Amino acid sequence: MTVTDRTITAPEETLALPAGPAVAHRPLGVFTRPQGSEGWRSWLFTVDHKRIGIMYGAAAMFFFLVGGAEALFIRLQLATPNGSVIGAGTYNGVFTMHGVTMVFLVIMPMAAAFANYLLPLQVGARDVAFPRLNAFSFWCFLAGGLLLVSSIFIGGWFQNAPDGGWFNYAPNSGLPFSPSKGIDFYAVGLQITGIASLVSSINLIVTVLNMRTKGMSFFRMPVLTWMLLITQFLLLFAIPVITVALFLLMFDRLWDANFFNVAAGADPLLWQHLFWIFGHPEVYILILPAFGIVSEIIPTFSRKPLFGYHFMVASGIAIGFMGWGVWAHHMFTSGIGPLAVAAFSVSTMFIAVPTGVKILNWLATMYRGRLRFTTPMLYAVGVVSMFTIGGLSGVTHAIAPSDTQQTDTYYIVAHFHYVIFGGALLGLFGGFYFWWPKAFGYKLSEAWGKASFWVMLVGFNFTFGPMHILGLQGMSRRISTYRADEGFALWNMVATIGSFVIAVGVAMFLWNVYASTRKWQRAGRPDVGPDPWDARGLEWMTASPVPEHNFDSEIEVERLDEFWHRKYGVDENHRVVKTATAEEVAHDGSNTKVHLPSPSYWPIVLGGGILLVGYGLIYNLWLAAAGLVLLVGAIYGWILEPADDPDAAGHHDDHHDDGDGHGDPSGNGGPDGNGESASAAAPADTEEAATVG
Amino acid sequence: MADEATTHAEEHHTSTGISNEKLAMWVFLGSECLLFGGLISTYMFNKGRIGPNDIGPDDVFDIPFTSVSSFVLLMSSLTMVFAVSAIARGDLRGNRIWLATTAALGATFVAGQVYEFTAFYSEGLGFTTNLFGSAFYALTGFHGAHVTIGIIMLMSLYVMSMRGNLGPERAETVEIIGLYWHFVDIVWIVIFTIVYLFPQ
Amino acid sequence: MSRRLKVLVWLSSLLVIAGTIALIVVGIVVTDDHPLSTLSPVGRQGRDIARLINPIFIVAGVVFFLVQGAVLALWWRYRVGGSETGDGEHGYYEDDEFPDQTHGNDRLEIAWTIVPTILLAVISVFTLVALFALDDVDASDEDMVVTVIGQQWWWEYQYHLDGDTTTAPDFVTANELVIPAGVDVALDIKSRDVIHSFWIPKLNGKRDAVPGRSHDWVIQADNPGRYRGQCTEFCGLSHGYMKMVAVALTPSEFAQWRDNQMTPASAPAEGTAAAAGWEVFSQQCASCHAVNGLTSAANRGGAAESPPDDWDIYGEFNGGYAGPVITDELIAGAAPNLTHLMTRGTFAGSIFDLYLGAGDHIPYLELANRGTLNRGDLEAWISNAPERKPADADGLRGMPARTGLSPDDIDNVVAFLSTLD
Amino acid sequence: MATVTPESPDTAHAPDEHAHPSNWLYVKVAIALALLTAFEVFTYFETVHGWGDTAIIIMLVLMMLVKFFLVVAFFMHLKFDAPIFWRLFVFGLILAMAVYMVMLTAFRFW
Ligand code: HEA
Ligand code: HEA
Ligand code: HEC
Ligand code: CUA
Ligand SMILES: [Cu+2]
Repeated sequence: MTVTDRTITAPEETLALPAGPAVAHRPLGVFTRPQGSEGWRSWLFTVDHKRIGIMYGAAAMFFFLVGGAEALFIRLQLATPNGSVIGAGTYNGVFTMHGVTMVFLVIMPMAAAFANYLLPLQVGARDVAFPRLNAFSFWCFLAGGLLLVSSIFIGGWFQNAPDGGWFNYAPNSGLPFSPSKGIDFYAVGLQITGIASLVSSINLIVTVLNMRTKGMSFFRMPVLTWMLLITQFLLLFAIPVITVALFLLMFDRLWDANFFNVAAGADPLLWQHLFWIFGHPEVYILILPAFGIVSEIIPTFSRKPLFGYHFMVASGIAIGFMGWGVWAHHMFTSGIGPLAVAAFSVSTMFIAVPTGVKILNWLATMYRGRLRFTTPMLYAVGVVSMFTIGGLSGVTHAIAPSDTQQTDTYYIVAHFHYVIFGGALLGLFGGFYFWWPKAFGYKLSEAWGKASFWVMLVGFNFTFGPMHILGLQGMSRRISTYRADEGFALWNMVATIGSFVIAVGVAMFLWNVYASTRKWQRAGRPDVGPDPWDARGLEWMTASPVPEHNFDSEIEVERLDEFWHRKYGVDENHRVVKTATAEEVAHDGSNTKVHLPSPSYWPIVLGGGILLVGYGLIYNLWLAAAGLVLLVGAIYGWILEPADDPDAAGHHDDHHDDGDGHGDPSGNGGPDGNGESASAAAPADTEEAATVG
Repeated sequence: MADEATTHAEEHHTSTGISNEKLAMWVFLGSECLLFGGLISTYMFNKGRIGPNDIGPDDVFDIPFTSVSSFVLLMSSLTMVFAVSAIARGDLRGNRIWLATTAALGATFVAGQVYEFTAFYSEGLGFTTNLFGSAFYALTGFHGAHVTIGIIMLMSLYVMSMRGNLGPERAETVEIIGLYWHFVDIVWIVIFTIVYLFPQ
Repeated sequence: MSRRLKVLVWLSSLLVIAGTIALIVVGIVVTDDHPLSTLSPVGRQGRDIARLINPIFIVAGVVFFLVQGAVLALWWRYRVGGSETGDGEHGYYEDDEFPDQTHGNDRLEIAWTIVPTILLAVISVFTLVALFALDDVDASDEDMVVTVIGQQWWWEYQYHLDGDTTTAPDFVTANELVIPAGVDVALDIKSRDVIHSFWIPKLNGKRDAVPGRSHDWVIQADNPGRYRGQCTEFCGLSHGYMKMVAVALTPSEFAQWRDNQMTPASAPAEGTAAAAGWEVFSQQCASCHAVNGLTSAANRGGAAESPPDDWDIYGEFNGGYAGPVITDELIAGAAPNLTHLMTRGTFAGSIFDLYLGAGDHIPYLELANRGTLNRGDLEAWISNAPERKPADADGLRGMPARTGLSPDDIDNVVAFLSTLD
Repeated sequence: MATVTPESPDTAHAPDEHAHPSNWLYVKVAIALALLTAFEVFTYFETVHGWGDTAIIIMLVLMMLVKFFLVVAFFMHLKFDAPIFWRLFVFGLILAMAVYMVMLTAFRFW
């Protein structure tokens, strides 16, 4: 990552080859681009980063209910000793799907929702670097998610669901030990969501590096942008590692390879290493976006700038780096040898340092602030408080000798729910409340919001707090039941009740969405204005909901928190005074002449092709072949589709920004660079576009 | 980008002055390092985990043959840069010739690999035979798939050029595909050394 | 909100927080004598671990209270009351009151980077010391080594009294690991199929049983007693039902137990129910279960006299891979050696008690004589094991159902099993 | 914001020798690559086996790295191109090497 406080300027000797105007292809029948921005079709074919962001959010919410329902089944089964709500077989499927769903289909896409929606806005861009690829990322993610979740139903209730746990250790994941299709769904489904994450990370990295508005140097970017950027780098480098692992697993299961076949001499620890080399950066992929969100919310509601901006950025980068050197702390008891254990134990501990810097800087931001405990602020402060608990238990795991007692007990389960639920999820929920008015033009009800926060928080602590005790009392993870005389009954019952309290809290959130929307509609859709919270980032400098073209004109940034500084100045006594209202500063979205990328049929078709290939790999290679045909067809459609559709309303063109296809059926190869690849310099304008077709 | 509607005719620029596509390709190649790194380490880790009487690297490798096909792939990188510099000079015909040559060299390499695979198979080394077999075919096959995709992309460029859609203004497209091609080549440099030449 | 309501909300949330903390503390204190508790170690290794972690819990507790205290204090001190400014449409702060716009303080930043670093550096020194100390095994080559083999979903113990794990063991038992109290016992942990983890929380932390590898581990119990354990690595369907027990005996009792284990079983007297049971057993059960002296040695995982070809399931793996693995199948086909079934207190992955209400009341060596057999569970197990403990339908793992046996057959088999003491 | 915009199409037609290494340079690089490969293959045959495996491996790795960086620097233009590419790519490369070497070390592979 490049960290310089200046805009990178290409050196004089740069070899930038000319990237001239794209040749406007003549539309060939189906190859015209879809039109219109109304109705459900416009969502299917949209390439607008904001709509894609919203769809990511909605999909993640849906999967959250699925994963949450699974969690409730776990808790019901464990509520009492010798539980028999669901049997051992179903239980294994349920907790595996719970983990997989929550990690890959809830937290990651929810973070992607914010990344998609906010990154371009925060750097003042019109859209992401490759809008069509962005749409493809979403559909590809959805394909992988639906494939995974469908395993619950196919061939009977949880008969073919993955049942090896989310980290799916070999050789238990091998065909002899797990003969159902479950692990195939796991291997294929996660490869598909992996492609989605990888493509999207490339897209967003390029967006941040390349699409920043005038004056938006790296150290003028909001901390959320930074954290999302670091997250994308982590994804960029971590996804390939799990892809390798999944590949090997898939080869073993589908084509009889020997990678995890112990009888042939394989060492099953290979899987563990590969999984956790991915897996540990992954947990920071889960948390860093929430850290970014918290870093936006707390200053806003403290009425102060973020304390120690540079240190916040640096600590995020440090976490990103250090996250690569600690993976074997998940393997302290695997038998990797005392030296390796010692090294990883020590490296793990020191991750507490940059994380602590973050916690303390948030507290320092609040110090002497004027704290308004709005719903987003409640969530943000909830993160500070709850994440710390999970972080501290994390440090106790890092003490390797002690971890031999803790590992694979509920003490670990407590740890990671505190960091994931108490950190990532609370942060993301706070983000929902905070940016809801930006995305939809009205606020969610504060009363319901606060109530549901407290219900969730209390339920959360009652669910996961007791798990610390259970773990230290010796309750193992992933057991479908326990004996009555082991003494785990009390706290399990408390945890189960707590989980239902969380469910009530979640239901209150959903109700809030429904009720607030209704109320707003009934009231004749009043305008919240661009800046309902008196906030700081560029995203507030345009109308709410954000118009399709984001900003009416290019913003020139001169400092950190540009928008805030345009609203406030300092008088001779160094007191802050309001110099302008948000409405005066912000764009009103009236410029309808901004060129926008045209919608496209192909991203969703490509996603469908991948879905078919996925099912085909699991069930029938002919189906996979059909999927491949569809996939290749979609790629050619993508390449050949006209850059612009002159008939489309709103003078869409895509500025040839997203030409870069990815002619790679395996999903791992390189972009084919065909299509309207030559882009950035395309002097496309209406006149020229009008001559096309 | 948030250009004034009235000024959209001005040139589009990026913060770094680099085109999005080229940046994206380099970012992507950075990520590919971890992909191939994983496969190569898997190979290194597993190649020796076979029985004393099992078929192993020494039993199948035909170094002279593989050296030749490696050389072919290496030289395809040279022809690729020729293609790029031809189009940069505006020499469309030269560009086409070099693109075709590169694709042909690549295809020769892939053909060599197919031959090698069949030869190994007939000597008794299958994908499922032992860990060496699985790891070897997975790694080299994966690389071969990358080369194949590269060939398809080169041929697509060729067709585009024939149809007049690949003028000098799109030299960067050729360059970007060239980057991919060279990357696949350097991966083979590593594979050739580690897989074939390292003393077993 | 009115002022009183606000106070009420504050009070009740404080109450919730205080209540939770109190509950947790009480919970830990009240429930400390859990059979699997990690907080009340009774062995050297377990104690060393506890000695290391307890101060760290305290450090973590201090950080916890500092951070939570800071959050609450900042909240209380700097919040802007809801009544001062409304839920306004535009902008929350109607007032012009701005706090100082501090942007940061480098000294502070450095301080809170360095202080935790130092703290952690100290902790890591203690960690490393403890880590390498725990790795020291105080058992010489001459001493007994127990090869612990995990498989779906029970544990086998092969006793090598001379400490040489490359030769056939002196005797084999299952699920209950019997050790002499007061001395370090060296374990050599392996697996026949997938990864398991061996864990007797009161004695030591856990160590994974990884197929293809052999892991050294040591346990030690200060006093005689029965200590429960649980397989802690997810190992498929019945992972939750894969438990074990470590039984520590006084050295003399241990010698007695050991000598008994080494005596083969003798055929039951003609004409008794046990003899009829042996008939059934030899047809229905002996294909898997070995009873030394009675069944042939061909049983997998079975007899002591002459080990089957694949005895050493993965060759010798000390310190890494050393050559190919020759085994016909990795799926656990092995079954517990039943030669001295009646000397165990539990069976089937230690999920059932073999004797009713035996608890600790009956000395371990007296179980077979004085205990009341838990017929209900045993008979149910014999006639339909998968119903009592989930196993794979394919019958490759776990004990298959023997629903064809008549009640009489079962009575007889139990009578036969009762002779195995 | 952007200070450099890509050249416009008209300048693209002008041969920009100043930025492009000449084809002759490429040929020289290719010759170097070919020679290195030849020498690599040479080590495989008996003649140098007397040197011992470690020495051969070290030599091979060195030659491999030289080849690798020749291609990257010249054919992929990294030597002449914007430094950001260099950083992005090398970051991935080094990360990959570090992570997988640590993994193999943990396996006591070496
Ligand atoms: C959001 C995800 C997330 C995050 C952020 C973390 C953060 C951390 N995790 Fe956690 N972890 C998981 C998700 C996460 N983890 C998951 C999902 C698992 C289980 C996987 C599975 O097995 O299924 C796991 C498991 C796990 C293990 C393996 C346990 C085992 O299975 O045996 C370990 C061991 O070291 C560990 C350690 C840590 C540490 C040290 C941190 C640190 O980053 C925490 C740092 C934060 C703080 C310490 C608090 C704030 C700091 C201060 C206030 C400063 C002062 C503090 C000190 C001086 C101590 N985690
Ligand atoms: C990533 C985020 C994440 C989140 C948010 C959660 C949320 C929850 N998790 Fe966790 N969990 C994991 C990640 C997560 N989990 C992982 C990675 C594992 C390890 C898996 C493994 O071992 O392989 C795990 C494992 C795990 C276990 C251990 C299982 C075992 O080891 O045997 C338990 C046990 O209680 C549990 C409980 C819960 C509960 C009660 C919630 C609650 O917070 C959930 C709250 C949400 C709801 C209650 C949803 C609301 C639902 C409704 C309102 C009804 C909706 C109904 C429909 C419309 C369908 N989880
Ligand atoms: C196909 C193999 C097989 C057959 C046949 C078989 N068993 Fe088993 N038996 C097992 C396995 C495997 C276990 C361990 C199961 C577990 O604990 O999950 C077991 C466990 C037991 C146990 C508990 C042992 C202990 O120490 O925990 C008893 C008792 C037992 N079997 C008796 C019998 C009897 C009696 C028969 C015949 C009627 C029989 N078995 C037939 C495989 C078999
Ligand atoms: Cu064996 Cu879990
Ligand atoms: Cu981790």
